[in-house]
Amino acid sequence: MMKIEIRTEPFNPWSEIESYQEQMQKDGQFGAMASFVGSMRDLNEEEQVTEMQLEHYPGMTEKHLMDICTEANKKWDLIDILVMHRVGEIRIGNPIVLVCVWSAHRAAAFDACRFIMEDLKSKAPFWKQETVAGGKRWVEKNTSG
Amino acid sequence: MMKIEIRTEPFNPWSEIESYQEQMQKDGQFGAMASFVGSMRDLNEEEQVTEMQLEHYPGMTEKHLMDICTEANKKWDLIDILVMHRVGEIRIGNPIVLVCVWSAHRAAAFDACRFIMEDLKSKAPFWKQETVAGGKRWVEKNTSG
Amino acid sequence: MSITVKYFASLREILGRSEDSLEIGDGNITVSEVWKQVAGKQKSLPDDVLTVINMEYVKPDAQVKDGDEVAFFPPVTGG
Amino acid sequence: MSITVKYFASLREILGRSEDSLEIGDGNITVSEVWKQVAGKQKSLPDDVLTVINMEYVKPDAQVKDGDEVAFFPPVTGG
Repeated sequence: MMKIEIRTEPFNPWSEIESYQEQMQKDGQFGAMASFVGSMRDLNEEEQVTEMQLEHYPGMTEKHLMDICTEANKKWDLIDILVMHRVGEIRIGNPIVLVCVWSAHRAAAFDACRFIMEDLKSKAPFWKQETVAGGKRWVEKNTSG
Repeated sequence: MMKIEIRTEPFNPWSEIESYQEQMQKDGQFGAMASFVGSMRDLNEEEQVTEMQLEHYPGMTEKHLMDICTEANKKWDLIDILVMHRVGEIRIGNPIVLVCVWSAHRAAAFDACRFIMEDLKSKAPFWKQETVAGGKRWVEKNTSG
Repeated sequence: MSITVKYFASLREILGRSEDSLEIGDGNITVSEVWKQVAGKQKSLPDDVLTVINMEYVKPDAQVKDGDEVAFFPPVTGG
Repeated sequence: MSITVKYFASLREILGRSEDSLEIGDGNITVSEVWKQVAGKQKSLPDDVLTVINMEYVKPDAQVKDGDEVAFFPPVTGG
């Protein structure tokens, strides 16, 4: 099972996880839940960032994230996966990405959560444009995790 | 910064993370948050489990968790850590443990969260006693993650 | 044959458009040849530009077929 | 010297008590010697029992001092 969602408006990762977990109705089956939330910082490459635009390739983004979650489901014994990603205008402190993985035992949840995040950072078609004092600039590259 | 808490009553990990993060007032500083929640399963060693008692060594538990978080703070560049652990009577699906780590970049949050969980599982003085069809039994050993 | 070509992020800004619809007489064309058509004949595909057909990453020498959606974009920076 | 000795989980159940207060004449005693005092002279410390002085893990041959809190317990199973 998995859910992939691209959001154009701010979201609260904690209430998203909570309500997704509720509708799963798998209480007692999962013993482990590993999650990651990436949020917008006010500093990048030693410059103050005031705003950010997140662009994506509609269709390919969802397809790519679905493919990577399917791969994770094959590699590990997972119960469910929730992936959410913001696009549009992001403000400082806003959650950008949420990856949440449920499994019976902890190793699978930890490994799969990180695997999905690393793939998302290196291959999912999203692009950040930051607003700094000198104007707007495209972020050129993600650092490897 | 860090907070360690032993809870005798059920807790909601998502609202705990949310309210802890709010009072941190570090929005814009952390770009990464990795968390782990361990919950009670209804099955262990192929037997149905209906209830669980969690015993701990008061004082040593808090001290040990504090020590391990201090060690994590030395090993990685972290912003904050929240650790919560249940004791007492646990019901199926109840959260047992929450480890949540905030940092500027994702590798530190992922690594530290897992490091703290592995240490907690192997060294923090907690003991589980399960109720199964045949009566109560002490869980003998945690599997390594 | 007819194909759609999409551009994203900085590449979209450099080219000044987000999409092209191309009619190509020759049925034998690779992704990097599509790039030369849209970016100007003398410009070869930059090393860091990612190449996609129908929402799957492909190598620059991948063959494009009638009806394909081709995309070019810079390194991704999501998450 | 006087020490407190604590037992947890299955060990507490086996010994039938959670705590002992000991008065020891000889000032030179190790954790495993404390175990023999509380568990019965002929019983040596089982390999899987964890040993603690003042809430820190120690080896069974660690010296106990006046006022120390010693603890014995089975492998931990939290998380």
